[in-house]
Amino acid sequence: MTRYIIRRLLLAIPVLFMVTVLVFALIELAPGDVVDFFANPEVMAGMSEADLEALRERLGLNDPAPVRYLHWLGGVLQGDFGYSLIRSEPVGELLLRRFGNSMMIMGIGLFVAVTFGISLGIYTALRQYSVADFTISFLSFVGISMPAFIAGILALYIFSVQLGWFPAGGMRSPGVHTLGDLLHHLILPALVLSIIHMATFMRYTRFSMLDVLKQEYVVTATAKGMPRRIVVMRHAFRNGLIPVVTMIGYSIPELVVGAVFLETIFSFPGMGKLYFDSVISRDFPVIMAANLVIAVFVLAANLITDVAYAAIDPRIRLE
Amino acid sequence: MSPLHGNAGGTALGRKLLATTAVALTLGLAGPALAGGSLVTALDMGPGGDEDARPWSSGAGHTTHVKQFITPTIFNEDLSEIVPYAVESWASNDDHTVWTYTLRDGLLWSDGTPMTANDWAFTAEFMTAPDWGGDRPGDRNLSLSEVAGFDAKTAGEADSLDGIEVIDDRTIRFTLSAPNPRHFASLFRFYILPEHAVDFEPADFMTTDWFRDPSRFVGSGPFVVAEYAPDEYMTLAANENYFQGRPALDELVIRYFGGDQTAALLALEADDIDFTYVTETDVPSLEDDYDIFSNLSGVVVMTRFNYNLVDDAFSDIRVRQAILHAIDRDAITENILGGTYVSIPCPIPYADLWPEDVVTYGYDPDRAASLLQEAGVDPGSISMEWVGHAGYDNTAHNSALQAVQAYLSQIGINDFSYRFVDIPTFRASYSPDGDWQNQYHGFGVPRFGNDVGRLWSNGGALGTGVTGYDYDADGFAEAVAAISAAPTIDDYNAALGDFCRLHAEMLPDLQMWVGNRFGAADPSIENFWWQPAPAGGPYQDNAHTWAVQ
Amino acid sequence: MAMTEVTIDSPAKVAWRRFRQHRIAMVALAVLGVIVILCAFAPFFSGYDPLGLNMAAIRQPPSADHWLGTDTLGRDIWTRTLYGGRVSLVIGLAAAFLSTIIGIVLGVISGYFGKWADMVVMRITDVVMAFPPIIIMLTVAAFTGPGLVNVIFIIGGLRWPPTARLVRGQILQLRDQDFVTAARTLGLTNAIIITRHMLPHVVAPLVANITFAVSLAILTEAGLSFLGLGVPLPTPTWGNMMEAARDLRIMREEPWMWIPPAIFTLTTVLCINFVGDGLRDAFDPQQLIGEK
Amino acid sequence: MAAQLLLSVDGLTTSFGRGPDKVRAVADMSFDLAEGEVLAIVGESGSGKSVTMRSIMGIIPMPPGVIESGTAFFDGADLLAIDEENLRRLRGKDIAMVFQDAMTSLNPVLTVGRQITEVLEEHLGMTGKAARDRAISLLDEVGIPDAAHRIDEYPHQFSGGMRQRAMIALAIACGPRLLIADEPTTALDVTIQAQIIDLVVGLQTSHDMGIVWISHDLGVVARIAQKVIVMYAGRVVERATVEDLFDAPAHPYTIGLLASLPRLDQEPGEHLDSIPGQPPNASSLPPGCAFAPRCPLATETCRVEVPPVITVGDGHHAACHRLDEVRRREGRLPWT
Repeated sequence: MTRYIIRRLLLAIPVLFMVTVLVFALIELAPGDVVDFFANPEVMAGMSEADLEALRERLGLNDPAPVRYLHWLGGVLQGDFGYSLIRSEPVGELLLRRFGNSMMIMGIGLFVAVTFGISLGIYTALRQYSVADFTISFLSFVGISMPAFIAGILALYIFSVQLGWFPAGGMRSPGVHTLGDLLHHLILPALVLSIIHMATFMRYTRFSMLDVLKQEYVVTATAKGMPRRIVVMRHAFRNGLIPVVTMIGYSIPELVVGAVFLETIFSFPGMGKLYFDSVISRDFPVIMAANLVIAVFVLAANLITDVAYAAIDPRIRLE
Repeated sequence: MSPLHGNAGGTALGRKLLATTAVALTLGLAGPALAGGSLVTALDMGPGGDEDARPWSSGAGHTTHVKQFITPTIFNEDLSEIVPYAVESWASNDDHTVWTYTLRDGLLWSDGTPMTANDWAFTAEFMTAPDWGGDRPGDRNLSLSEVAGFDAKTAGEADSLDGIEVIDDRTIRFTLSAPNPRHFASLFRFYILPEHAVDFEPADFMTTDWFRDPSRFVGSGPFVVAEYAPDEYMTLAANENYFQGRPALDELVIRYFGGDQTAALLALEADDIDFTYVTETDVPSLEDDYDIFSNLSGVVVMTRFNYNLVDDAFSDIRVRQAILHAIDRDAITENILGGTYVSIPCPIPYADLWPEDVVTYGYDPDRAASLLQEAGVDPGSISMEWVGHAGYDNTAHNSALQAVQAYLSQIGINDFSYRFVDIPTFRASYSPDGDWQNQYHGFGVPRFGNDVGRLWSNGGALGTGVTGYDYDADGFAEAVAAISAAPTIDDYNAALGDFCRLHAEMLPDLQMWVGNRFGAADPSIENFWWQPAPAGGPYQDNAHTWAVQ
Repeated sequence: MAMTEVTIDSPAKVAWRRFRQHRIAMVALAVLGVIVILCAFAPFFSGYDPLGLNMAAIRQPPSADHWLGTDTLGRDIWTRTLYGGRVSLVIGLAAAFLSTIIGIVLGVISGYFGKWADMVVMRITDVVMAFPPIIIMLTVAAFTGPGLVNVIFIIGGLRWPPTARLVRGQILQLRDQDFVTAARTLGLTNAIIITRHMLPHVVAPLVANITFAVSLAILTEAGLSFLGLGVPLPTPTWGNMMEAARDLRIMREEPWMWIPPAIFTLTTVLCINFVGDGLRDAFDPQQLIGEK
Repeated sequence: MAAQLLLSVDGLTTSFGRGPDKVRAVADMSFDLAEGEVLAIVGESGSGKSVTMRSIMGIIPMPPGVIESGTAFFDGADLLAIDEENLRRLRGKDIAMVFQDAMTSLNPVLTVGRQITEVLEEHLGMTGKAARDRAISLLDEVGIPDAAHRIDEYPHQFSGGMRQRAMIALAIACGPRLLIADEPTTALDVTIQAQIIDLVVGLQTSHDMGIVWISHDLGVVARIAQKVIVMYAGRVVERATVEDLFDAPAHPYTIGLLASLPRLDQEPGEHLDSIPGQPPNASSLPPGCAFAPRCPLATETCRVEVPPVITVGDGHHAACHRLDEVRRREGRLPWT
């Protein structure tokens, strides 16, 4: 097992390297560069092509691509991620803050989605084709049938504007630094987020539970006189974990990828919005660094999932 | 303040709407202005805003900058003229090449230090340092490029600006490299920085956090930075030493919404904030609960299709005239753009400047068809592919474009597609070698200011110097030159009129409509004032008089 | 002493017979059929032109001549929802199908063959997963431009990692079980072992996956228009019609513009899910053996 | 010397599904089992033998399964009537079950030890080390070598025989008074089969358990059971002591089963009779005697009337209209 993990960690290095090369290539291929972003027609007053060229020169954008990449890589290896060209802020600090925010909201959202999703999945599996099964499936699907942006607007309109239960977006009330205020801001977006993700976990759990509940060893567990809860959880659910674990593993990177549409409508400064803004402004230091962190999370999540497979099912061997 | 002077003409509804806002304002609730309290706003929301900016760099966000720093001159309340602000008076020699400015008496920085002409000179030298780190030199060029020695200083050949000379604590003299009858009109974005408090180098201009760190920040505007939460909000505290008196508010909070207007509007309706920029389609449903602000004089957003004239399909003027005749612009502005837009005959968005005899192209599909026949062009062969940037990807503009599409297909032009893309892609869609697509975009043109040249340049609005026009008709360059050299305001307006007439005849690009931009404020705020100034102003909004009940 | 005549039904026949007993799945199939017919033969169900401008009927609520009202250009919402369905269903099903096929193939390769194959395929999956879709879509959009086929390939080409990992997880679990070893001892080729013996076990999570892939594809298409990649207007799709709700005025005062496409999307996804439920039960290998 | 009655089942009827596709798996099944006695239930697959005992244990999936009628008294309580919680407390403690294929009946993701200790914890309240030691001794008792290590291994690491032994250890963990063995040796080869049978017989005497042994292998039944019940299409066709059944089978179906058994005292290549036709499809049972279509002596009454249970001797009953004819032919029937 540990030999396998070490090999996977060693393999991660070339993969991360390749990710950074690919991201750099993608940014290069995308039309226009960060200086073009500055030349936004709205605020063009007083800038000439010569100014733009001077800026391009100063940012080193005229150097050939490999040189720029190696320059960036050199910096990263010494822990210097450089400055965001748009937000005039060190990339390290910027990412730390935005990742933190995303982890908070996505963490709560996904946690609620996983716990409710799985328990509802089991509940509906035990009552297949009952009225409860139908209604819960119907409600869970409402979540994934609407663009996240619209779901966000509706939630804000109903719960903030009409009912006034929650603040309308943002992360904190200006000047207030209490946990209570922060949570008060987090509840609504995290809830919308969890509703959107809950359907996923619910369906996968339900499907795999339906599969497992038919197995002989579940009958044996009942024949052994074990309480229903243990029969369902220890015997049935544990055997149905593989697809569920796969989906949880797949959603771990979302902790850092964030949810751009939700963050936009809830004006929540998370990673999704930052990544989106950086891509459309070609702010390559931020894009490169963000992608590196996302890649690390993806590799970690996939490794955890694979190890979890072996832990869950002894028959799976990690070679 | 003459409410309707110089306002865009056009449809009755457009005029009616603008009139009502004026009336709502003059009434102004009479209640006593209570001192203290906090006002939470989304001041820098909307196309003119920039939520993360610092003065002298982003070319936008001036509504916030002017809260922190004062400028020598500034737009008046309805942006119809540029008036003195930090300066008391100015004088120029007869050929307008030497200008002498006198600061008001008793100006103080927020830390009590007196503001002198030395601060002004220091700022000029600081901003023209060869290694100045600012990312967008727009404001700097606007404020200083006319000063003698600017090119030498910025190129590093000289270590100081020849054209700047401090006479005494309150007087400074500018020597220009070329005559400018309205040099004072180039200083409305010259944010003077405190020489004694600026502890960072010009090269670190973009990376310093001086502008956001309450312990190091020293300003001269009505407010000073009290707290900055990146991506969330900036809290400004009252500046005791503001020369127009301590503001009524204790605190002015500017909340950031990542540029999303819907998020800001929801916050307004949930009473979390008291003011925000709103899109034109939302105005009708907000009118009765909120005070609606919109531009009274220099109307703001002019939208147009830029032709790629290199593409010979459009080189024949009759084709361009046919296209304009084919589109019922009044019906679109009246019904689809919600009546807050008016169609325009030329790129001058001020109706009072349109000459009586300007050529206009009313909706006349038959005329359009016959023009195409005359030009021997088969409408089916015309391919129009428009690119716009995401700033215009909203219901109003999307609907308007689809309406244009429908009208054009009625005269046989079916190959019409458009898409909104991000700004770098939008800019990259224009390439000097001429194979660029046509562009649909709008931009604000201040009534005054030296970049009038932008009025007729296109090519992705690259500003002066680069024009997409390979249009060799004479008369354009002279018309623009006449505008910038016009000594008096009447000559200035007349020159604009001539340009408008010439443009309407030549039709180098397709002028569509001009609309207003709107802000909605909670009625409980007193003396509040906001204008969708072109590219954010700055203008006199008397923030020190704002008060909450 | 008559011999009772016993015929052995083919699995498909048995499956269809058992599927028919599945009331919810049959209803779902019927509703799905109705939606597909309505959209495919839209011209029969509505006389209006989905793209035509009608200045006289702008922003009208549902009325006798416009059952679901009109949009900001006076176009009939009922008509646009049907025509929009054509595009959205094609994108949804095609993209889902594409991503599922890629996912199954790669999942099987890495799960069944293991060792090097697994390592290579999984690292490719890692790399693809490490890219938020936006950066890939943006660059591809610049080269390919908008259009239905590009959208399908982009959405389909980016959504296969979850399927691949899911299939791999299941295959890993089945690979060492006795019935697979037994099949190998019978000299069956890998292809047969995989398709006939292992894949039926994967049907259950796959069906769930397809359901999501379809709804995700329909909704992602809308998001793409923000990048200038989605199906260009004025062609309606459920996605871009729902996006109209970004405008607060439409969202709260003119809901008839965005609710119909939302209901159609929801119904379609629900039906696909319940048909999937029915299919899963009908083809469930356990069920067949269980009939002692 | 009537031994204490352990289990008494009367008129048990279990069916699956509803309406047109309703399947009656067990019809009017009655039998008794005394303490320390081994009763075998024999029949082809689909005859309802397994459903009978699973109905009594209450582990058939309901729906679609339905226990239409009948009683099953154990220790004075009717297992079919008491509420689920009380029945659950009996399961695994007083009544235990061993299944046919331990590979699918043991939980693949739990160690064998855990699957035993959980029963001890649930029913006997044993915890930690005590439960573990008890589990190790159980594994020893059923003949699994090196039990101390094997306890932490998983079912797929056990051989077929070992898994079956683990299953049995699991069943006897709480010292049940009734053991239901549902074809425990069918999946094993003959040599292992014999070891398992000896093991069960040994445990039965040492733990004084009553055993219901379900099988379709008459050879096994002969070795282990005192009383036998033959089932066909959900009904009891013959009930007798093992001696009477082998010496004087009364029902044509029993005779047919015995006739198809290879015997040591036969010449190689000698023709074996076999029962023609297929077991009936439970969803479309013919009226009258279900065996009629395959019975060489079937008459019109057999095809119309359900045969009553007739007493043939002491504790020997059979449900057939043609018992006299069978006796007249001294058990030799024209099978071809």
